[in-house]
Amino acid sequence: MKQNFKEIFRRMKKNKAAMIGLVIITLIILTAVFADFISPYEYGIKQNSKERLLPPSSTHLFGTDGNGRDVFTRVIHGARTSLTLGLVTTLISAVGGGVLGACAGYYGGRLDDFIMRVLDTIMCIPNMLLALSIVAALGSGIGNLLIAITISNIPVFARIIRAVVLSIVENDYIEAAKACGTRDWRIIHRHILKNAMGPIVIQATMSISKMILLAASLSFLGLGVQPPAPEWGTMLSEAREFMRRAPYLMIFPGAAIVLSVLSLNLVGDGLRDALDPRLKS
Amino acid sequence: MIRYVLKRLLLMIPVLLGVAFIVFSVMSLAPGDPARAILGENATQEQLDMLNTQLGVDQPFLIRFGTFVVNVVTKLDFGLSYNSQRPVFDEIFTRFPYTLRLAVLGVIFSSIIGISIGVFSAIKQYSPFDTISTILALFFASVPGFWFGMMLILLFALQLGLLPSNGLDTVKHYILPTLSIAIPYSAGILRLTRSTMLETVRQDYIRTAKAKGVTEWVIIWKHAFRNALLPVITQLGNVFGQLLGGAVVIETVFAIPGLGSHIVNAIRMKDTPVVMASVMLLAFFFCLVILAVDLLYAFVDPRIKAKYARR
Amino acid sequence: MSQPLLKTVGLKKYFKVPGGFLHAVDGVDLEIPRGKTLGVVGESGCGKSTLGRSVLRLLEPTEGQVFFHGEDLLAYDKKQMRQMRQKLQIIFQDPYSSINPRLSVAEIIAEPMIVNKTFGSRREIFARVEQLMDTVGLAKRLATAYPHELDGGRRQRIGVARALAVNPEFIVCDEPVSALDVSIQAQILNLLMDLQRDMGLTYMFITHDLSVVKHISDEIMVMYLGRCVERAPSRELFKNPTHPYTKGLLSAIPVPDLKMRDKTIELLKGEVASPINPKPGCRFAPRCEQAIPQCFEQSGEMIEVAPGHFCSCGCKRA
Amino acid sequence: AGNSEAGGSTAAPAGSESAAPAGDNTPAPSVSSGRDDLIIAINQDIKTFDLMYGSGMLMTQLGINVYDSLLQFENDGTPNPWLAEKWEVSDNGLEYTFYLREGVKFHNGEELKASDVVFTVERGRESPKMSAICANIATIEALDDYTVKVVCNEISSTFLIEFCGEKFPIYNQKAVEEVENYGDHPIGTGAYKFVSNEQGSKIEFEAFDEYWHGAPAIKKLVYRIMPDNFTAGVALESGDIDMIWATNAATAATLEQNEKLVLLSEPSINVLYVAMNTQAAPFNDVKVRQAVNYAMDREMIQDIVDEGRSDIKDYLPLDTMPGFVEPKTRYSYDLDKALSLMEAAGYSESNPIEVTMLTNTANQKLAEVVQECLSAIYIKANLDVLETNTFTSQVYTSSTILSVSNFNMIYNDMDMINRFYNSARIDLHNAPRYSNTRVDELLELGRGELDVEKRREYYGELIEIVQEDAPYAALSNPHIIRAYNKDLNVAKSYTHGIFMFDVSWN
Amino acid sequence: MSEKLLQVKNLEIQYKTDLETVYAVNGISFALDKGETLGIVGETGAGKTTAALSILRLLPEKTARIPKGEILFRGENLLLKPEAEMRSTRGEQISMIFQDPMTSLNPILTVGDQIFEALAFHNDTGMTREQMEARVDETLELVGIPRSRKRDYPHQFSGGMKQRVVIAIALACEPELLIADEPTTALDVTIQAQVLAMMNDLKHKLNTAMILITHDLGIVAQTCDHVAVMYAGEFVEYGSVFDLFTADKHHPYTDGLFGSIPNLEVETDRLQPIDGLMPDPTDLPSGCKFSPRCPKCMDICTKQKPTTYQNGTHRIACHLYSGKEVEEA
Ligand SMILES: Nc1ncnc2c1ncn2[C@@H]1O[C@H](COP(=O)(O)OP(=O)(O)OP(=O)(O)O)[C@@H](O)[C@H]1O
Ligand SMILES: Nc1ncnc2c1ncn2[C@@H]1O[C@H](COP(=O)(O)OP(=O)(O)OP(=O)(O)O)[C@@H](O)[C@H]1O
Ligand SMILES: [Mg+2]
Ligand SMILES: [Mg+2]
Repeated sequence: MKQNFKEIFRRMKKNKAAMIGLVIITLIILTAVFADFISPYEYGIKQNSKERLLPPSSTHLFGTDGNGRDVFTRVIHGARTSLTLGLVTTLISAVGGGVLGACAGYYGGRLDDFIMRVLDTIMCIPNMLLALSIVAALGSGIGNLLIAITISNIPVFARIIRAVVLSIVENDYIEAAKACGTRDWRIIHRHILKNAMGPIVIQATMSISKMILLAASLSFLGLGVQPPAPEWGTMLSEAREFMRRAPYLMIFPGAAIVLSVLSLNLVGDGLRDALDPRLKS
Repeated sequence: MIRYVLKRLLLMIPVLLGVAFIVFSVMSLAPGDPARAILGENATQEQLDMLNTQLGVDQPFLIRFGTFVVNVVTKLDFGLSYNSQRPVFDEIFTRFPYTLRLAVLGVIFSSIIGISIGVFSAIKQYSPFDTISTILALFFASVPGFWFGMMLILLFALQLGLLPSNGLDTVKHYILPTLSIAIPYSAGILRLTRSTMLETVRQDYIRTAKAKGVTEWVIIWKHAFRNALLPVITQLGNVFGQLLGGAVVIETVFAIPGLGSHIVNAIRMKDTPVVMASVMLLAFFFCLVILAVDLLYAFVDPRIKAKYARR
Repeated sequence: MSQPLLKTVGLKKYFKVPGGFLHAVDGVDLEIPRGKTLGVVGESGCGKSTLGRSVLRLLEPTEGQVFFHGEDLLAYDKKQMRQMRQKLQIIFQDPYSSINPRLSVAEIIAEPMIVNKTFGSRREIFARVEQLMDTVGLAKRLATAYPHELDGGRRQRIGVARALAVNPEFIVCDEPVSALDVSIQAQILNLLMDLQRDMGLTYMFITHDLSVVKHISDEIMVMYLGRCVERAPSRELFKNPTHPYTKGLLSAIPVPDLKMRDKTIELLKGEVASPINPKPGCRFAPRCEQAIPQCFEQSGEMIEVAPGHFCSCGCKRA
Repeated sequence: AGNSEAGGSTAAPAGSESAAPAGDNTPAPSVSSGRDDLIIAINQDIKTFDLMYGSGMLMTQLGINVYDSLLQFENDGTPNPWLAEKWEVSDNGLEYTFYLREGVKFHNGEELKASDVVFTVERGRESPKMSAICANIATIEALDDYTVKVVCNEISSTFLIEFCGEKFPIYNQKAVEEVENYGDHPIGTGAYKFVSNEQGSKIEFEAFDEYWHGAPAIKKLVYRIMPDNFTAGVALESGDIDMIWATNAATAATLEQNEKLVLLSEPSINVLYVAMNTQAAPFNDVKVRQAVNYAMDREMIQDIVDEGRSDIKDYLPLDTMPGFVEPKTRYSYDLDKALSLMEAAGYSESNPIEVTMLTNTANQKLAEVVQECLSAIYIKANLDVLETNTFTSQVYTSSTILSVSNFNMIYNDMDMINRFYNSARIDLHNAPRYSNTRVDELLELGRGELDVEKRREYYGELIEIVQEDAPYAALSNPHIIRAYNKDLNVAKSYTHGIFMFDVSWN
Repeated sequence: MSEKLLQVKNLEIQYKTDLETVYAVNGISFALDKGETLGIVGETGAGKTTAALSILRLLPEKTARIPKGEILFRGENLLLKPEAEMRSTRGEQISMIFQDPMTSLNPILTVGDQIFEALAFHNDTGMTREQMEARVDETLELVGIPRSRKRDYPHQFSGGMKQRVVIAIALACEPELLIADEPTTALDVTIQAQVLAMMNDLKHKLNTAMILITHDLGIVAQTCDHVAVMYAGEFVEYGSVFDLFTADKHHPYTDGLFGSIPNLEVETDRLQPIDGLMPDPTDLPSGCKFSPRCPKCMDICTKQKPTTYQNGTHRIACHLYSGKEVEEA
């Protein structure tokens, strides 16, 4: 396994775009981790009615928001919530969707029908509504937001993974594994999911941005992360009010999202290629 | 083929029932009662009780669900909106056309933009065009819809005064909302088109076509693109489904009386009949869209058609 | 006569397909003595692979029995079968799709041992992997390589090593050399024969390449549309083909010999009949030039035309 | 309580004398700008035009175009004659006699009769919204076509406001009985006839030429539904619409820059507050509650939450409420005092308070500021932002310790605060679960008293107690902000809306 | 002697990727006349397909380079032709049957369409639609598929039939040169026999020149006039079929190939495969490229490029035979 990581990284190093992405996202993550040391102001609560809506300057790198808070500080701290949100929901829904999709694809038949109909059902309920209902049912808060977003995302993964699995089970190595008496779960995770990694990774990186944005649209509806914890999506929605007076309020969290998404996608593309030992160069 | 369609239509029943059950239970489990939402902050307890009894929300869950299903199945009656006391379907059907039109336009434009650019950047893989379009796509995939809508409004409605900023009265009114929907979605379609095209142009039959001396254009659109279409159609189906119920933000920003924002309001007001009916309607359409997508597969790919025919 | 290692009686495998039942294997009886090779030849789609898989219970047979060491495999429950699997292995045609591309060579070969918990420690497993790689002729340095870095021949060796990992007694070789070019094909065939000699393995060797099958088999079974049409010791079959299909098959082999150059080959005419709900009668009858009306009504029984040489052709019988 | 009160019968004859109704200056119908239509943005749909089944400010606004009530109240609570030309209150304060204006026409051509008023009350008894008001009405009868007599169960100082104000529009019996789907085809005596309602999109009215008050200058009235303030702002600036019925401070700040627009910023009936659960730790300690009151930086709240467009408040009732007495106990931002109170209560840096603070989506920003203010006095308030509906169902339960929200003072009378302090309202409106027998008593007394001085006495005592006990920390009274085209003449605006016949083009 | 139909001179082809350069074809030369068949045999990865694709200029644009060599078709150098002209050459004058019939047909177009397309793009004579349809029917029947099946899709055909469709496409415009890249590898013997017989027939009928790439010496013996044995991008041996099957001198690699096939006539206990594996095409050995595997390897072989021995049409590139030496063309 150690070998594998090294190997994957070695392959990824050759992909310039992926490396740039990796550097950027690492920087963003480091910023998030060390936010307390980096940020010039105490985060979150510190508000100041005298310093509202100041444009970017040397004291306030990204300006201040409607509550007189330093936007730079909030963007840095927002990375925590937003990235966690994007990554955790993606991870859980990828795993959940992965397992469901893999089972549906691998066993086929009735189980397949059942799983897919259930997922259809969830998919039939529009994303936003599902999230809204769950948040309405369980109350808002980041935990429930996570659940909501995750559930709405599971069918998407499941569908894609099922399709991939269907093509993988055609391979003889699955049969070879069966011939050795390998148990089903081992076949699924070691032989099937491992080979479905490419599409999963790509879907996952795309999904991270979708999740952050879904959280943002939920904050647009007032269902986002609990304040004052800054979160990029919510910051964007809050900045909406000041769109015309203080456009920079939107630019910085927006740029943070775009940058993370861009770099994550670059990394995702690179990772997909690197994970696939078959791809040359 | 017809048998297949019938079977699929039949399979919609459990799905719709499932949707109904889930939404109904969520609506019942959610805290807050509709009477409070309707009567507002200042209501007294008597008023609340009175209204709740009138609305029938004090009955046990299963009975309410049962009644709901029976009414829907036997009379296609979704009841009255708690909130407005109007028949739910009247309310929905005044709004649904807007949503449907926007969704259709959104899908059309996002596919036109996404597919054409996607195909082109696949052909010119690694060219500056490809790089730029990929970056732009990722950019548009990561800006929230409302931002885009608001920028368009500021630019075209306020600064230039070219286009109206709200409502859907004339053709002109459709331009900005359609763009705000289409562009972010086209980003996803673009990426998908690009990757499937890259996959397809590597296939042997493309080489066969080239060896026949077929022109580039025909190879791209007739041979490669049609084969790359399947995943793109799936994606378009998903987009369509999402747009049917999900363009809430765009509806709000452009003051469009669509279904999305109506449902959101209904959820907030705990207006179960409205939520039920709208989601069921959406689910119904979504199922139809999925079915249409599957039938479109058959139209595009004769192998799939053969599979359906045999079922 | 000693007990055969593997024996099937009336083995059938039908697939339920939209048009009805596809008779992929339709009543095959065979016996393979220990340490011998049975070659199975036949047109593409005639059910060779299905037969191989049914024998190993990778597909559940519809009907019939499979005796291994005289015991009916089909009567085993899941757990017993899982244990039994160590004795029965398979090597696939396609060295590309039969090897998990995400695992390294060592991992692939170790996999059956890990699954069956044959060896306790990692070290033991690794030692065994090295030994196996040596046996099949893979250099040790390839242990950490990934399949895509290897050519078809080496990949096929991995397939062989994987099959050997659990010390099987019987191996189904499902066209193990069809995808390889002649020189590599020769290397693999030599390897298989060496292993048989050294370890007393028993093979069921599926192929449609007749020169290969002749070289490796002790006995050959010719299949047509799910049925065995002719079975004979390999030299006898080539010397004295009896069934019209076998004849057609043999004459179709291009021989690297200029003498045959201007000789016109007798081509089999017509397409293979559908295996879905086949009509009664000899399956080959629609393409058979010597077919008589009886052939369309009644399917032939296997008759011993020479010692150990069985043929099902109705006209011979008449 | 034998005397008839000042705003009652004494004012009534004055009203009845003048043929021209109460509005100080009736705008002369003008034709100068050539336009006689008006497009107004409102932020949500109207669920039903049957006012007995709807709620909200917006409903009232649309309602007063279509319907009239018996009386018309000034912002300070002064009643003016409206459909009732005059009214009398019996000496025991339980019987009211209303004399209706003659010749008032409903939109369907019917004339307003006393029977319509009776019908309205009878119908109101059935409706969830009016039933509470009607519950106090023992009998109502039409003495003749233009005289109605109402007998109350008990004396209520708010009876006039509740029963005669814009919240109690007069329906036409025939219309309700004959029109199918009445909720979508309202018929009243108001200045505008309902034309159509395109749900979610627009609502159209046309001037009622036979309006008893004179035909309005604006002939065609359109309400466009624009849920988003930004959109409405852009639409107003680009001339798509002529007026925004109510916008928010942030949008107002942008619109302010535009010289072609007028911003009308007026005190609303909305009060922002913090409510502390007086029955549970730590807010069962009065010192802590007072400390919270002192810790509120109300100026910051004014700046951040309302961009300065609000009035700072440290007590709940509105100054305009009849019976209002300015409290002596006041709270201004004084961190030292707050800290010493906290320390006296046993809290310190090392022994802080940690609580969950509920709020609803509309007040999130406010809550964030409050949160910060609290953090200065060792209170760590974890915000829980809920959907408005969910919030309402949770905030009055005993498990809620701290909440931030707003009230609409829908009745302009001191009795309005009854619901905030009365122990009988615990679990319903009394979020702090405040219970004080003297306060309960005083609330009853004030409500049952029609004499103004007496009421001021009761409420004066009451307000000192509740200020001292501090179950709430009142924060501010945000303004209602209307924005409209400069060419538009808005003669008068009420806290409950604008009468559109007061509006005309220059 | 009149001008040859196809002349390939000293062709070299490389695949350049970021990391490495694959030397796929390293200077091959041959000529072909009308009606002649050239067989190319050799191990996997020897560069057979690459060489064939280069004639049609179908090599992947991004990676493939042709640093040296000429491909003269009727005297014209195809490598210098503009793409548009090349397009009209493809299919009309030179066409190709690809390695795998299963994937060479577009799954979503009817077979009729796919044949029709080839005609439509080379419609110099101004055939009407009907005429072209008629020609499609004719071509289909030529390869033994009833015309009624032209509206069918590829998945409705068996492997052998698909291969025949591929051949029909290649033959639709009656090309002067047909390149068949392992046309039967994916088929079983009975169908292989049918396909080969048919191609032979057609060749005689239309007098088409053909390049036949295969692993199977049996097929070579049955169908080819000339044979080239390819190893690591070079022709190690070239000659008529008779040279190859009857001459006594052979390149050691050719010997190895023959030794590898199980012989139906002769009983052998063990096959005699060539030891070792193909050299890494990114890093070819110096001197003779076969030297590391050659059982008769001499000192000189590892150092010096082999000389060419020529006997009539028979050429062998090996140090073993330094009799009649000629310079490479
Ligand atoms: N899972 C399945 N479901 C339905 N039909 C099947 C299945 N597997 C095989 N068949 C059918 O059974 C028949 C025999 O297939 P099988 O793979 O055994 O043939 P084969 O002789 O191995 O052919 P080949 O030489 O091409 O490998 C074929 O007609 C095939 O289409
Ligand atoms: N597109 C490509 N990019 C890089 N290298 C390639 C490419 N195509 C082929 N090669 C390499 O070029 C060499 C020659 O390949 P080619 O396909 O011509 O061999 P071949 O003789 O046709 O083999 P086979 O018998 O397997 O078809 C091989 O080493 C192969 O790996
Ligand atoms: Mg097979
Ligand atoms: Mg090749």
